[in-house]
Amino acid sequence: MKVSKVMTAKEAVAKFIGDGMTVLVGGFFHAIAYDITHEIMRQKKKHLTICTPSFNEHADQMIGSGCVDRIVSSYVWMEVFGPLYSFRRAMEKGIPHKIEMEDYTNFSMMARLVAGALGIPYVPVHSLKGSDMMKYSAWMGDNKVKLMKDPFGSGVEHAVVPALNPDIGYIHAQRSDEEGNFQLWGITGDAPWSMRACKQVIVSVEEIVSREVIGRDPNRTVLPGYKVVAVVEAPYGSHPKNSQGYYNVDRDFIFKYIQESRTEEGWKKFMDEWVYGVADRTEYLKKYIDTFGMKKFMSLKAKDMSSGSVNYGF
Amino acid sequence: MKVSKVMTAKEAVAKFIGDGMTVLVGGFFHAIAYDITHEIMRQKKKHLTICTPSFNEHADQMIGSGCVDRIVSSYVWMEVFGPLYSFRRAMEKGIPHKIEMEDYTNFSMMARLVAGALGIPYVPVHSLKGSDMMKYSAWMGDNKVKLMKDPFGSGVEHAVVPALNPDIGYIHAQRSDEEGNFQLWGITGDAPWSMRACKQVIVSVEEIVSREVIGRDPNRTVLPGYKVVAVVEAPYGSHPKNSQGYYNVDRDFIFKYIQESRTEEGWKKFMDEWVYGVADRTEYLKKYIDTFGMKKFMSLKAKDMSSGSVNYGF
Amino acid sequence: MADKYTDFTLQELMAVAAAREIQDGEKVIIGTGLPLIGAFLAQKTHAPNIVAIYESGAIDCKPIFTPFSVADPVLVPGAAMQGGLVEGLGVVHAGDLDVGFLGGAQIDKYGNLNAHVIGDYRNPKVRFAGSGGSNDIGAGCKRTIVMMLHQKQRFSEKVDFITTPGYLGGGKEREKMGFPGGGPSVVVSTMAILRFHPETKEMYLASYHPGLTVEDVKANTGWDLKVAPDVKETERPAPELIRILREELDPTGIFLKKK
Amino acid sequence: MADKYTDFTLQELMAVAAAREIQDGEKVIIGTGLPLIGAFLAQKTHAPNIVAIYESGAIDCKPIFTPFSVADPVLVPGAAMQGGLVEGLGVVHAGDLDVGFLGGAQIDKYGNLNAHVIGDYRNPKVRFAGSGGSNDIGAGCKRTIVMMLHQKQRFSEKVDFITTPGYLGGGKEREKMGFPGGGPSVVVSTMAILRFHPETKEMYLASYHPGLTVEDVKANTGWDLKVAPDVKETERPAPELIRILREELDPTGIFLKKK
Repeated sequence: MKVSKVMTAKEAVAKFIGDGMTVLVGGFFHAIAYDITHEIMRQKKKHLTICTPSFNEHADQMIGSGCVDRIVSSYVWMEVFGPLYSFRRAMEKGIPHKIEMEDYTNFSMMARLVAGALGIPYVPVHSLKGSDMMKYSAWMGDNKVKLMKDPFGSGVEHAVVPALNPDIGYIHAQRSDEEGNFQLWGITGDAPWSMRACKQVIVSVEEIVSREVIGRDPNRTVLPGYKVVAVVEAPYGSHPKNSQGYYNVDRDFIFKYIQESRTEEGWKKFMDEWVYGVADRTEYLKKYIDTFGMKKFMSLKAKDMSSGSVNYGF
Repeated sequence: MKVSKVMTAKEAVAKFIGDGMTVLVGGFFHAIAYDITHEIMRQKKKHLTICTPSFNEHADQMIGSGCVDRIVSSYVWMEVFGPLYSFRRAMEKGIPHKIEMEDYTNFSMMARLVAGALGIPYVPVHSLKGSDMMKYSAWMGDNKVKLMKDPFGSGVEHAVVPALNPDIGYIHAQRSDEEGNFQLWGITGDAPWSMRACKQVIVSVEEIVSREVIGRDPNRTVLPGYKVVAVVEAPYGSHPKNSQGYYNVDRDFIFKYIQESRTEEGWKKFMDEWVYGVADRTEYLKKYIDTFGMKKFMSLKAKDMSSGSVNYGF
Repeated sequence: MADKYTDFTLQELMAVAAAREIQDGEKVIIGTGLPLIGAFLAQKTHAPNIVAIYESGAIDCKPIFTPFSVADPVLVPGAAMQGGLVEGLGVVHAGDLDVGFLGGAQIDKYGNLNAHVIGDYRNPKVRFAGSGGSNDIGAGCKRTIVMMLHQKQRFSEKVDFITTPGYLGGGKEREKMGFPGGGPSVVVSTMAILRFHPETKEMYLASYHPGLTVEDVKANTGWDLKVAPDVKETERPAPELIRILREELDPTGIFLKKK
Repeated sequence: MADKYTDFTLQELMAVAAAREIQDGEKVIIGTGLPLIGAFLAQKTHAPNIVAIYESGAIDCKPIFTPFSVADPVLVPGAAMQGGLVEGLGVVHAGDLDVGFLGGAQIDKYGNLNAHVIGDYRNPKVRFAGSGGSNDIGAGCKRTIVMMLHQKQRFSEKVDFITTPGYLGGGKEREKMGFPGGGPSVVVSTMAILRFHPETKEMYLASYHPGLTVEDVKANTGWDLKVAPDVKETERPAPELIRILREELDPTGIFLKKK
């Protein structure tokens, strides 16, 4: 009965992501909707505030492309793979333009999102206090964090952070039905709270399945469909990140990006090849196979490690 | 390598539930560990403070038995089945002794438990405000709830409730390994937050399974085993409530309890038969089958409605 | 055929009246009993795209028979999402939902509800269940539908305990509290349909059920009940709706048994 | 056989030193790289019952090879529980965990860590990743183990930015803040093992790594580093530990490659 929300990444980004929006970019080192991210870059969206607890090289690409004015996060880096050079160029040298970052911690970002999801206006945390993140604010000023005495008489002062309710969020999950009831397994990362906190959600998935498949295992659903405005089918949509049960991390590709993005020119060349030079995810995958070979592509494919089934009967 | 925590309900209750403790009784109209509840009654534990968002007839039995001095909850009733008479006798007439109830709402109880689970000291909510629950406190006094102005300048005052960290909690789940890594599916109710908020947890399960079964589908785990102090294997341990995938609600039995407990004498007779007159859950089930017949017993068994399997490979 | 369904019970009339209050596409949190039957009826007729949510965390359910409780296991298989109380009431608290159902032991003229006690809170004459999710639903849903047994002591000038605030003392009192939700929009009682004045927020009689008069309703209300200038008889249920209620939603007559 | 493992790299020495800091049965939150190798080594030797937790929400994992990131998909199959950041860091914030690992670009003598900037925060000379879970781990874990590159500009009298408080200004300053966690207990650097004075909370040199002297360490520290009266050479790794590191934990030499 419900209307299908299935559309292409191009349509979803054109329709729902506007210049100046606060956008929750879902995924924690995984489950990143690269199809949506690259489309945002191709459509040259401007003045975005991007937020998530921790960002990796996908944020670096968005920053380099000039889409981003502001970041709300605790981390922009790629762990043992090393620093992100577009982020550093923007923060240190204003290339392509100066950006601002509102620095939180991973947990305090999650506290803001849990609060946002549940309609709780603010949350006291043990984090932040005593750090210079309490002193400096990029643009939120006094509304970034308050120091407040525990009203229940413990004598302790806590850092209190406000709920976060982004205009829109997007993430890559394993599967969804056409109404946007989507399911994610493995590491959930910032989800489900990040998505629940958003006013609207675009979900990109490995597979669109029937409502019946979703209903067979409803505990895996992250978000009821009513908040989802677009469902995009994008196999390997998270590449070079992983999607549990579908494909592994492509470490070589991430390393290649980090190496090439050391210089502005290298970054541009990489982007021209892998983002601006392809029309969509299908062309991207085709180019990947042409460049690295089918054998490499197939080596990313997940092996079978079945969860087994449980009974939902009564 | 880890030590097995498997024991009987008798052992678990004797070892871990002490007089005067604050006990989180897990389960929301389902997943109730009746095996543990009845054992608490048989061992004549005293001065307990029992808490959970919503209580049903299991609480009524505990109250009638004299184990309970205090209740922290939002609800003690059995929906369309009707009122709980031991609860009413205790609250209205002090039979078997006067009890006190600290009244919250379902959501504010959950807010207290989410906070307790995450080490968040207190939470502001939209609930409670304007109600007489703000005016009256049974024993927490000023520490039940505070009215506090939003420090982020919305101008709104919110009711602020403190984190709840019960001494011990117990619940009935579908399966656990010997270390206490347990899994619950279907309606999660107060879980996982209620269990995570407890200092220690006793879990009663339909089946003890290997660590490997748990590891095959780790998204279903409610709580890591390190907080679990006892694992009790109790098939049909939730009867007359249900356990999704194992058996349905026994509505006749619940209705029978409510009918018979209208009088103190009726209540006592029912308890003598079904709690004090049986040594443990095995005897209880045997008595059930002797009384109502194998056909009735088998009619409760869940039909097969398989979740299907997902792939966790990489 | 149609003749068979021209009669109706009071419960059926109320279920149909509740169903009429729900619009297509709305997100509705429903309890057990009549509200559930009303919501299901709406879904089967004019509002096929409502999203039915239970506080137990079952969202957009397709139960194969009418559930007995908000945590009935029949709700789970086929649900779009199954979580717990945090999922079921979190969306209420966040202000996402359009409609919630409420009930209680007493209601006053500003729609404040009592589900706690008759008499003194500390030494109650009768103790009831308490709030459950009622107070949360009252605070969070855009509007609420109240279903009540209509008796003088239940429709009371002053409730013995406010479990779920309606419009508090009336006028702008609720608005000042800053709840995400807007308050009760209608009371479907066993005698009448009652609504709230847009400014004063005082409850008034909108329609009396077939077989009753304005005076009957006033005589069973504990204050001087205002009456709408266009007061009329409550619309009778169409036979087709009665057929759905009896044959599809409550074939064993558990929920609608009372005349 | 044994001869083969009598040599060791600096990275291997540090991994072994980190492993020694973990006791059996402890709940440990571990990051990638050396901390992870150290924790795995502890688990394979003297501490088989540690519970390994990653901020990505993977709890008590049994990965079939060493993960590359805290969200490596190898962590998931076989884990006792898999959630998200709220599960991984919630237990840290609640004060449930014994040990956490930290690192950073700068550390001062009271163990305060900088992972944000070199230079002015608003116009940084070098911008780093930011806190991630570091500040949360520093606030919540009973104690933390810091792993650092030992250079004069990194061991600094004053850090350019406090990302994760250690003992702040020393003495009782941290205690007064009321954190659930107790602060750093040790720094495993590329030159030495350093600990904190129980009263003043000032960092002191406990042992220098083989091939170095007290003076070498002092010369590479940005303040007048205090030295333990019983200062000695850092204990050399037993050949068996080196064997486990090379053959079982890092067979391809990705994490321990540097001499």
